[in-house]
Amino acid sequence: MDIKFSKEEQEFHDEIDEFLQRELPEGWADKPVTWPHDYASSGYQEQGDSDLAEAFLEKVIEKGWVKAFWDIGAERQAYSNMQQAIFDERMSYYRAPTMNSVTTGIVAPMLLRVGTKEQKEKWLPIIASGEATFWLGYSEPNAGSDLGSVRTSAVEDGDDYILNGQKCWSSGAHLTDYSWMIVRTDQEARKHQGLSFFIVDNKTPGIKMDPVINILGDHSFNNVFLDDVRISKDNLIGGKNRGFYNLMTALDYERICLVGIGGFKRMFEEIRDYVKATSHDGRPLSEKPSIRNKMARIATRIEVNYMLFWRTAEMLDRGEDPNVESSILKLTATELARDMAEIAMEILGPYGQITGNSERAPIRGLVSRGFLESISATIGAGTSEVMRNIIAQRGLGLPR
Amino acid sequence: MDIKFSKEEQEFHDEIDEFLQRELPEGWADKPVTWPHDYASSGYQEQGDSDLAEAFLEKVIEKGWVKAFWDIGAERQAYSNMQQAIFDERMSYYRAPTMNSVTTGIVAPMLLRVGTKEQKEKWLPIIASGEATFWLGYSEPNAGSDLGSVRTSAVEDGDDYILNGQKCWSSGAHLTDYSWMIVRTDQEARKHQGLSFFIVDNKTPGIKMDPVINILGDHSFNNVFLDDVRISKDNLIGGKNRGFYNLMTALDYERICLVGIGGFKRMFEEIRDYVKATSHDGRPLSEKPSIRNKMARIATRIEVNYMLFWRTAEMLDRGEDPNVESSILKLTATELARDMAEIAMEILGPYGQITGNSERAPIRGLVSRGFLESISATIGAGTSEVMRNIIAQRGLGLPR
Amino acid sequence: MNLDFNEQQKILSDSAQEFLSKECPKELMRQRRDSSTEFNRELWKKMADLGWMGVAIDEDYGGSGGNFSDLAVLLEAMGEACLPAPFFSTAVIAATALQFSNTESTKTDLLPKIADGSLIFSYALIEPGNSYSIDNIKALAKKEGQGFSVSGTKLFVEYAQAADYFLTTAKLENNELVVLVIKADSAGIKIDPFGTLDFAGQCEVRMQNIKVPESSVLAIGDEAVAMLQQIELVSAAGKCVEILGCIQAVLDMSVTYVAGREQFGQIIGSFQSVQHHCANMAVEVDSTRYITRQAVWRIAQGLPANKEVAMAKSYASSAAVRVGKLGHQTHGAISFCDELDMHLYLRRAHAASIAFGDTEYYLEKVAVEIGL
Amino acid sequence: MNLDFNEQQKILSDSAQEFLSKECPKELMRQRRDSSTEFNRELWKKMADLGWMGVAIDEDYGGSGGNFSDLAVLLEAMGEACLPAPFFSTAVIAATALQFSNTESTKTDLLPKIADGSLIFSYALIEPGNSYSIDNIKALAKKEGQGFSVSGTKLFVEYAQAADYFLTTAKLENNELVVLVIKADSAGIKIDPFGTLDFAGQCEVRMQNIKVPESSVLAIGDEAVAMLQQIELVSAAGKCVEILGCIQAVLDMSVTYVAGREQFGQIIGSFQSVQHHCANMAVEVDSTRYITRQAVWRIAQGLPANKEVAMAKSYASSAAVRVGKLGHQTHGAISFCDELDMHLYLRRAHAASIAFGDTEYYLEKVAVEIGL
Repeated sequence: MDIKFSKEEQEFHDEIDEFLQRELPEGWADKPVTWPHDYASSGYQEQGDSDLAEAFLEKVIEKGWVKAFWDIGAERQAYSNMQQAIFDERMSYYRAPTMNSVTTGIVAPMLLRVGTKEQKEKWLPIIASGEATFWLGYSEPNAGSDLGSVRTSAVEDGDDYILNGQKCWSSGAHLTDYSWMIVRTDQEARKHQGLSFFIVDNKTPGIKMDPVINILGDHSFNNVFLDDVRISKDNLIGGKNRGFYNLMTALDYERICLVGIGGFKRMFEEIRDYVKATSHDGRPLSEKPSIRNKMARIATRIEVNYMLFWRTAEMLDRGEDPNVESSILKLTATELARDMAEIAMEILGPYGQITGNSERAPIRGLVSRGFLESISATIGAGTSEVMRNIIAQRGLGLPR
Repeated sequence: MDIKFSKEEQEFHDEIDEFLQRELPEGWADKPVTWPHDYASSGYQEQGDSDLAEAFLEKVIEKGWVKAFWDIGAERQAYSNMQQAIFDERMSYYRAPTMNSVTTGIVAPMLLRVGTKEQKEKWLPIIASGEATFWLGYSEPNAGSDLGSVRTSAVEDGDDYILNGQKCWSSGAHLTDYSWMIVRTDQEARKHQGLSFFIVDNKTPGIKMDPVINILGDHSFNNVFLDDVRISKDNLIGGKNRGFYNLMTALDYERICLVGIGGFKRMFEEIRDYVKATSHDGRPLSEKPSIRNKMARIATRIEVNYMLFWRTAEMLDRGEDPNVESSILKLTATELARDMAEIAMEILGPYGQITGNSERAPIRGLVSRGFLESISATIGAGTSEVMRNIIAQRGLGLPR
Repeated sequence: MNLDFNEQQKILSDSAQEFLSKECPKELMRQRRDSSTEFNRELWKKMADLGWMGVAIDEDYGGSGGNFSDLAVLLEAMGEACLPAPFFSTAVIAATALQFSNTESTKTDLLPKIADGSLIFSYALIEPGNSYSIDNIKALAKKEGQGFSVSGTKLFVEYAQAADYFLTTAKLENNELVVLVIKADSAGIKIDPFGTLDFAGQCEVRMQNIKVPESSVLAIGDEAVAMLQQIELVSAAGKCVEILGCIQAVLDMSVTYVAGREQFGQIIGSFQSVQHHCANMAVEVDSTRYITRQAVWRIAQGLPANKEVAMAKSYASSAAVRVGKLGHQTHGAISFCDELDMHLYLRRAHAASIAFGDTEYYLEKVAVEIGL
Repeated sequence: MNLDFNEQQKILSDSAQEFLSKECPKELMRQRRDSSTEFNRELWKKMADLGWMGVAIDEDYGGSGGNFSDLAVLLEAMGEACLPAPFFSTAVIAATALQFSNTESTKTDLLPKIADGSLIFSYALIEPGNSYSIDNIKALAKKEGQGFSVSGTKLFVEYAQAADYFLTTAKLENNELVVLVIKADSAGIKIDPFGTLDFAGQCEVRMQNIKVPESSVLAIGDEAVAMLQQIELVSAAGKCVEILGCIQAVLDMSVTYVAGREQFGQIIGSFQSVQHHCANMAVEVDSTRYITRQAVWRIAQGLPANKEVAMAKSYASSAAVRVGKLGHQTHGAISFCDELDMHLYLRRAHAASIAFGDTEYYLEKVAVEIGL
């Protein structure tokens, strides 16, 4: 037992921290951002921000951090999962612009794990350079929680596959370059056994994207229609009809990489500073016992989630499969995201309802935004109910 | 809409109230009692109490209140369900000794509803006089939540039935005279279709009762074994193989008659008086914001349960079937019983753990007792999970 | 005892639901989001023609002389329909204040115009840094000639940009509280809308030396305090009813959805976790319904209702968010899309849950009422 | 970073679990219920032979010089086994106090006897009307000759009737706090047992003019305060570990039961509501495990641990009751019978949850630690 960073980990942590303090644009963390662990991100509000973010990311790429996470020659990770976790924690704490986390947190490690040598050599460098970003082509109108019911079909045609079907809830599809898509390659096989993964270029003829506006009024989702989309067999990743098996691993990665654990701490600190600085009815909010109690509960749950976060990294480094543990993390972190928003709303009283486009909005309207955004947390990437099923069935061995 | 007692109801209420204040033994409500809505009652602790209770009940019977609930000649209820509810509320508020509520609240109305004229004439008078008291012969080792799986068999033999099998969790069987028992009269029929109700005298040869000690150390449950128990066909109630159908109605009655709604108010008032009179660390408990908040939440939920309680009485008086509504009442009241105990324990801190056999025990140890007793509340007479199933399936029409 | 609507209320309820389901599509809420300055005046006119604004106004002042229970029937239907219109501020708050007042000339002037739908009222009661308490009011009403000069800043003023009048509070120079009505087009009024979750177009209203006649004052001193207490009582109960309408709609939508949607080869409404979510919603809705009806009925009967309202509002306010969120959870991803109406209910239910006092505010009132 | 037991701790954990599963049947708890004056001294002897009492005592004082992490391994196994013995008061609390003290003669005298199992300690820290705070202590230690005369009343004294010594607190006449050890057989001590949920034989201990030598004083003034803070820190973390053992056992029992029991023609463990209860228990157990390990590890390393312990104890204390109750609910009626062990765990977990500060007490400490 050694519940602190090793010397090497601490140095890595400090290096990132110093880099972020130095390189992030002035006041970056105070720009309106999204609530921790939401699935509602929709790019930057202002063009200027987007440019700043790109300039910053150039520096991250230059630093070699993105590329360094995998050692392409040796076909393995170059940094430990703990180091990646430390990187994610610091980046999310500073609300730094990140490489698309679907790309670096799911697609890259999946390629590393199940891609061919050629596929790794083709995709990993352009992922590392930021040239290739991805969206997840999982959900369909009749395949939400039940991804075994995916119907989008891929039919062999010479050296190609022809794809037809529809994907939905496609977060950020319009902001990225490629899809990491699961489709049905065997129509005859039993439901879970005929699926495969493809990398699909958004620009391929036959692809049409319709925006879907979320409850915040933002365009984050898309309906994506595939009409005779022709894809080279080289883009089939991880073996034909091995898709559902690979999906299980990809979902583990997803549950870990989307946590953004540092964001919880940052958001909490902002709320804490606000209740210290603000009085209602002539009394500092921070002196109200009910508020002290609520804040302490949230702080404690954040700490619990930190521990559960480090645990999954440790397991990965030991070569273990954190299937259940990542589900526990996903469940607790997303429930916390919701509860933190609700509790912050309770603390702010009538002021909580003011949205970010007003000067009167506490903490730049983040709390009212979070109240809505956090709804997506316990639904996206597997509902809390599905997480509990996994914990009970795979973790505790109860019958399906 | 008229959310107060009618003139007639108010007079009835006041008459009971005055009677109770006059006739109850001095300090009766301060004797150690059980937690609201528990299923752990195990008779009186001291013989003296038991005698006082019997003397008091004589007066209730003299008053005609028990008998008056049904008009045997007219084969109908003599008092409205609202009046019965008022009676129950006052009796439970004063923690008055009651006629066994299984007998007056379930068996009597069931006889009135599905008994023959002869059966009514035979049983109702001796129920009214207190000579016949009943226990519920429902659960079996493999039929708990799933009462359709009852296996105890009744086989015709001339004018009799021969019963064989086992009943369990038989609350108070050792304290009463008869069983209101559901058994299987058709071995061939589908699970729910071969059941029937019998009245079974505890003294019938072939009946053996083994005590089961509950977690409070009390003898409240029994295992009852039936070995070639011969029962007259006259004791079959409500039609052969109509048992499961009748059970549904009997369960509705049970959910309503076991609430003891007044007990919640009484218990709450005792806790309230205690927090007003007691200081910890030099400060009255009643001044602590967290305690004020918790007490207010409990008071509000008690009020909600009162409303839900009156509602079921109203529905019965309108001739409606409060199947879902009684399940809602049972669910909310028993969850409240648990939460009130847990919250009271939180309020009392280290003092909450002291049990009733010590002078240091707050409120005569009722809270620590309730902490354990209330465990039975959300399990007995249908678990909270079964209640939610009923509400969803029968109330909202969702598929089984 | 009778917990249910009487025949007349049933008819009113049915007709209100029918009218609003036809005349008040959810697009009206989305229009408010996109432009919060105006609301649908046509619908307002039709509601006025139905006599809704005057339901609880005395016949002497142009109303139909019903009581608060009747008004509550409408508010429940409006909650269920997510009506975006200044009905609450006009027909509940302003009507309550004016009927409570002794300033006869103003009553005779304004109440009939409320009843016939020709006047829109808003209310401006909360000041920056304050919440629900009426202590610490900083707005000042200085005696000036026959009238007053009023200055101050108020927040959370709904439909301010559409209102003809504001009902507001101020302190006199002798520190007595006053409640007054102020014309929205008075010189010196500045209105800044700020965005809120419920699209109600809430505004910050700054008043600088607004000249008002003496007749604008509806109540002074103890009477003003009593009036504000009555407004709070009635408004809190009214908001409970609105919440009830909202969460009933959320439950209905959810049950319909889960009974139709399939996943894993099964109707999702057959999954026990989904059923239990729905059952929990149903319990909350029923609980809110009856605890609210008791509060409403007591107000309508003129009986003391502080405890009952405090219990109702503390319960309903927390049920509002619990049910709203459960509605989203049972719907899954589709509930995160603007196209589904679910979020409109959550927005409305949340706004109602904090209006005129949130859960904690009323729990403390309950604590006092139960003798703590 | 490494969140798991090291090799040596794994071996200790396995052997402790094995030993206790054999030597500590639940009947010992039921014996305590029926007679709370004594406990199983044979088992105590065996534990002492295994060196358990001295695990965290310096080698100089007869222990094996391990740290608090090692001791915690044992406490977890004891929680899992519901061990009814004064191990916590002796090997955790008294050993901590003595090792913290500078009263060398008393250390040299008592620590080796704790380590070899020949002394039983209890602690007497709470006074009537007080809870966890060390303010308001009323017991008085008057200077008398070379020693002190101690009077006062203490509550919640576990295993008082079996103890050789009490660790207790008093005020000097100059109002300074002292921590002292008092022989249980001193003249003037009166012990009244009262029943508590956990069958720990907690007692009220009244001291009237107990004569104690100067060497009984382990700490005075600021040092006494510091010692009590250290005791609270260590004990709170230790109780978290005990809770962890308890709730792990509750989860294991529940999963085994629901995987075997049939109702409605199905294994009840296949019902989603039962599965979700179990999943929620598993989440609580894991959460408690890691937040607790962090606190324990920091204490073992001598690092500042106030925040980590406050977080762990506030979390574990509420998880204790939540998991305990879920264990009962998943078992149904059988869990309400004495014959099932479930209630023993609830009793133990609850006692641990309030010992040395309950959820609210530690949440306020967390609030201070996070800068509020």
